[in-house]
Amino acid sequence: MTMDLIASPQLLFSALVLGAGYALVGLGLNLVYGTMRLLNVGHGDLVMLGAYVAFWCFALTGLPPPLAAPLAAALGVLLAEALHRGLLHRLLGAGAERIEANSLLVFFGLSIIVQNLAALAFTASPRALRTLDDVVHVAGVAMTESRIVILLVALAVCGGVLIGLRATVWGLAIKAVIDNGRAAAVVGVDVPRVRRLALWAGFAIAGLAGALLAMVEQIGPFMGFPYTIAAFVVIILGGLGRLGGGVVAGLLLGFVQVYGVALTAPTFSSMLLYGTFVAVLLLRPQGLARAARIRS
Amino acid sequence: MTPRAGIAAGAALALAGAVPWLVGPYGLTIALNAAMWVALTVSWSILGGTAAYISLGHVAFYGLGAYVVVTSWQVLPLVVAVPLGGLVAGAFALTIGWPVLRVRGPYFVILTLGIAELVKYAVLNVEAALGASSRLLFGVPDNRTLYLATLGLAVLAIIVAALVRRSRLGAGLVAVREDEVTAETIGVPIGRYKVFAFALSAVIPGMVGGLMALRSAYFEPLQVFNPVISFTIVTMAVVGGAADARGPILGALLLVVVSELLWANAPQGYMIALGVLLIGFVVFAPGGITGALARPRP
Amino acid sequence: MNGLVVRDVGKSFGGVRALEGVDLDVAPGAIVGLMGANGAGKTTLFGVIAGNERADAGTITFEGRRIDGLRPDRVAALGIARTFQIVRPFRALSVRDNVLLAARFGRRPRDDDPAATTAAALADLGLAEQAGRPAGALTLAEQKRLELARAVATGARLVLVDEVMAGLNATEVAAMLDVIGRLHQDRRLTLLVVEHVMQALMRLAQRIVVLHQGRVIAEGEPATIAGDARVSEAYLGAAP
Amino acid sequence: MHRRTFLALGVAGAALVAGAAHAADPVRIGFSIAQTGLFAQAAPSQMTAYEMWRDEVNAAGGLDVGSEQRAIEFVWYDDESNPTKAAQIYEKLITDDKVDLLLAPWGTPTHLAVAGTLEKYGFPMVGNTAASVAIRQVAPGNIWFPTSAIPDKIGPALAALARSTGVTKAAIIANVLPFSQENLEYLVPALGAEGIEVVINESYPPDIADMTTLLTAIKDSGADGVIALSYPADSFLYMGQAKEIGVAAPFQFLLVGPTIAAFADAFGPVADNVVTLGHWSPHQAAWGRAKPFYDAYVLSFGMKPDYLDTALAYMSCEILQQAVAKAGLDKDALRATIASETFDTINGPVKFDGVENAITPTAFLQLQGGEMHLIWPADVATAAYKPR
Repeated sequence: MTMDLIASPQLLFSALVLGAGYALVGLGLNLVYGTMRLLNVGHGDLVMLGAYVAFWCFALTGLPPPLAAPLAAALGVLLAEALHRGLLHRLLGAGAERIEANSLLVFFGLSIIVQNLAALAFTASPRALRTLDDVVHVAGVAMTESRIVILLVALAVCGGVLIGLRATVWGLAIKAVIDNGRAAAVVGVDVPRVRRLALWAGFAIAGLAGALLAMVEQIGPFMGFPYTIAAFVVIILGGLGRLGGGVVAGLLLGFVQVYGVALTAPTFSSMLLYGTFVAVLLLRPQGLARAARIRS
Repeated sequence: MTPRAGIAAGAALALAGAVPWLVGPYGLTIALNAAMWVALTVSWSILGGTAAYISLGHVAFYGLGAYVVVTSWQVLPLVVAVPLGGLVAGAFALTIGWPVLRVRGPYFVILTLGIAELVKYAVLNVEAALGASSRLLFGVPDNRTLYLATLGLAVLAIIVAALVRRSRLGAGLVAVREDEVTAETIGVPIGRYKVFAFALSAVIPGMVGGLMALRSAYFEPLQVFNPVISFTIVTMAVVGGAADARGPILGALLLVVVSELLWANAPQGYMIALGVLLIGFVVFAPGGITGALARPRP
Repeated sequence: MNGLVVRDVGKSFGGVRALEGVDLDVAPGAIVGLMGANGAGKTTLFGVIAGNERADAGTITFEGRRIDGLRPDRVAALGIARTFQIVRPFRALSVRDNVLLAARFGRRPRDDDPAATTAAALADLGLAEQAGRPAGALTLAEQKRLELARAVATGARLVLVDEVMAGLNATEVAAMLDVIGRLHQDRRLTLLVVEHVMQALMRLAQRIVVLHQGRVIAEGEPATIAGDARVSEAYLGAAP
Repeated sequence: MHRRTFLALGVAGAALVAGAAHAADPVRIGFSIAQTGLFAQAAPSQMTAYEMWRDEVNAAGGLDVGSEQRAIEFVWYDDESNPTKAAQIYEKLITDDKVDLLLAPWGTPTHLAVAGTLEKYGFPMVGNTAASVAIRQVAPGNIWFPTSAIPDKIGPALAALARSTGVTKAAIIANVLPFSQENLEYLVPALGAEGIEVVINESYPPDIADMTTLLTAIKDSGADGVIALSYPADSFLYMGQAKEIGVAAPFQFLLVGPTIAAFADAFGPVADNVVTLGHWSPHQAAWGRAKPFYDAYVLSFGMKPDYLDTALAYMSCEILQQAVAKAGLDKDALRATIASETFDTINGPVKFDGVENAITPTAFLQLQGGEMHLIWPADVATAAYKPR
């Protein structure tokens, strides 16, 4: 492809939209992993549920997805609380060395349940909605309104969470728990409450992401799995529990896919994604953020 | 092995070998599934159970073995192609093993998942580049032959896994599971051991993949590189209790039987029931079947 | 010189110099003490000798062979074992299996009767009665002895002993001193001992090396070191 | 607790299967469905056709088996989108459940996997949602494919259509999955034969997340025809991003996707005049059964049928129904009847030559004002082609 194309702001816009989506989905998972060491392989299914919330709100009442997003986030909080009361205290109590394998199993089970319940309730037929699909031209860049909304909301939420972590007491507490739960407890952080808050936030962000992505994706009960994989790739790449690192990694993957395709060929799109991930991990076994941490 | 256990194992093996003459054609397909999952899960446990390196990418080995057999179909006889599939899988594991096994914990889990996806897309691209868009396989062996071959691999996997557990290699891998730094400080060559075990745990899945590709007359890369296969292997091992030699066998057999019963009796809800079952396991038997069996001991 | 020879070893972590120009000799059969305030670089030096860390500069030889840059298992195979200041037992395994693993691996050529070696090491460290218990269930004093038992069972000729007396009460310290003394005599082990408990080190070591901020600042017999002004300054200066 | 859950689910499942039966001695028809896995999103388009057909037949007094009318009862299992599992299921349906008749599973690999089982037991089955040149390699006699969407025919027909609409420069983008690649193989030479220059020919993986580069290149290439050999997910991506970037080629073809109801929901007028693969439309007045089927479907399910898959699935039911009415349930008689008779379907008459449908032509649909019209070939067309 030509150099004109590489320099095109159109590409930049697409890379940002894609990357912001990855960053947002990854951020939710990172909060849950960082504070609790839970491998939530059902994360993408929360995205799916959020997308259905947006779809039904739109189909039944005409409520546009950006306005349904808070509802999807609220559903995420409800599910987080239900999970917390029903299962997590048992899982977290079972000894640290088993948490990762066992949480993998629990969330794999939950994922299967949620997907199939959704299929029973909504059928597996793909759904889609049409909203905000006008194209706006700014400085030679064509942008679909829905994609602008996704970009802005995703960046705002990611930025808000990162700033909130630095600027608020709860944020500092979450950072402390991510860094070292035991030490945080010693200095008086209410670790169970902080974890619960992080779980709420993580699930809410996933639901919200789903509501936004419903504007541009087919919606179906089994749409979540690719988001789960993408979210894990993002947070591992950024360094587990490193929320800022994850956001950077998400954006990076958006750029790798868009610009990588422009520099090579579309057929390498997926290989670029996973290739970057694998290469970075082999060079830096703890993800991108590790090196930055040692320097600081 | 005690004499009693030896007799029991011999009887179980004789019974398993006689299955094609005892059950109908449909029963045979279930037995084939069981043999396949036992072979895969036990192989996985050679590294995953002893050293607790949870590979979520074993489908890469399965898929590579399948791809070798499919691409060499009617060029190489199966007695060559299937072991070759195993060798290719093992060689691949050996090649990526050194760098990959420096990565630990959840990073390793997701790294292996990523590698399997990378291999899947690489094979898809190769297939597209070759213009090999639809591969049909004619004259595949019947299920009886496939079953006996897969059963052989399952038994081989069990023997290899048992030998590994008894060997210095197995002891070293257990040390790795407990504390990698201490392990190498007392003299365990952890790098070599992990890579060797990783390769060993890849060979039989490669051969199993080669055999399973023959169950369907039509080859599609998305099917043999489906990440759900990796998830299922890990699920079976954890349900059985991966740290114990019997765990992966019990986990695989239990899930094959239970999911078959649920599937046949509740077509709408069996996946949901399976999900409930998995969660129930973690809640009520966090150490897997073997962990639960061992618990009464003080 | 046939024992351990460390020459001009340096090591940095992300800009922080943990070791700089360290020279150290440990003669065969000797007990050498290594002293220094927290952060002086003692544990880093152990890590560099045992292969857990890679030195940035300098050479290390043991019995005439270069060992710097070797992996820990290669170093162990040549006859060097270490204990960890913060104990690292294989918690889920029994005490016996902990030691047995060390006996099965450890030095080369391989031990042809690891079970006997294990039994002897457990007996020497007074852990025979605990052999069947999971290592995670031992008291701290017992876990410190397990560290030593494992090191001994590797068949090492040189054992790097890292603060096995820290956190123990007076009786336990006395017992540990006895144990180490006996190990040295009966097994003719060479020992390099890091210890915070000064009294203990003075009694045990024939020679003492003092590290301060990654450098060797003093070296000599215990009595000489005890009177060295730089040493007391380094210690007192470092005290809060 | 597990036991109780298991029993409860078992009872629920049994009740579900039994719910449809109201005759004392129903005809049991077996099939597998891709309820979970890769094909799960596509399978409902087939299942709904089966359900509708069963309900219609039962409401009319049952299936005519030659001598009497008997209610239809389905026996089905989830094949998890796994062809091997599907083959296993058909083995079970035939030997264990001893069903009277079979309907098809979803997808090409699944059909091909099941073909061996049918052959082994000499059990006839009318297929539907399989589309590959590979189906011709299947031994004829027990399986038939009513589809006319076979890549070696699609390629030349599509090239001819493109030529007829005035395309001179074509840009091709293709998914790397088999159906797309098979089409690519036959399309490129056919375009050459029609004198159409291929200015872009790129393949992409099934989970491609962004097409900006591809579509910008297409826009800049001056191609007046875009042929996207796409699957549903990438058809959605194409449509959304082509609008954003402003791909203005008058001829735009998407292989699989636009026939799905959700596609029109997602794009509305944006997708107008997009051309796609399909040989059925409710607007073809010559096919008397077409419009009533469409109306009944919309009434039952509240959405439009998939013009390709739902139509094919329903056709396979019609063929089976008519064959059974003539030959009864005897396998040999049924086999001979399916192989030789002409059947009246929602897609007009169907007659098999070997495993293939010898009558229905390879055809193309165009979305015009939200309606799917046949635009090619001329003898079945329901509307004239419109440029975008």
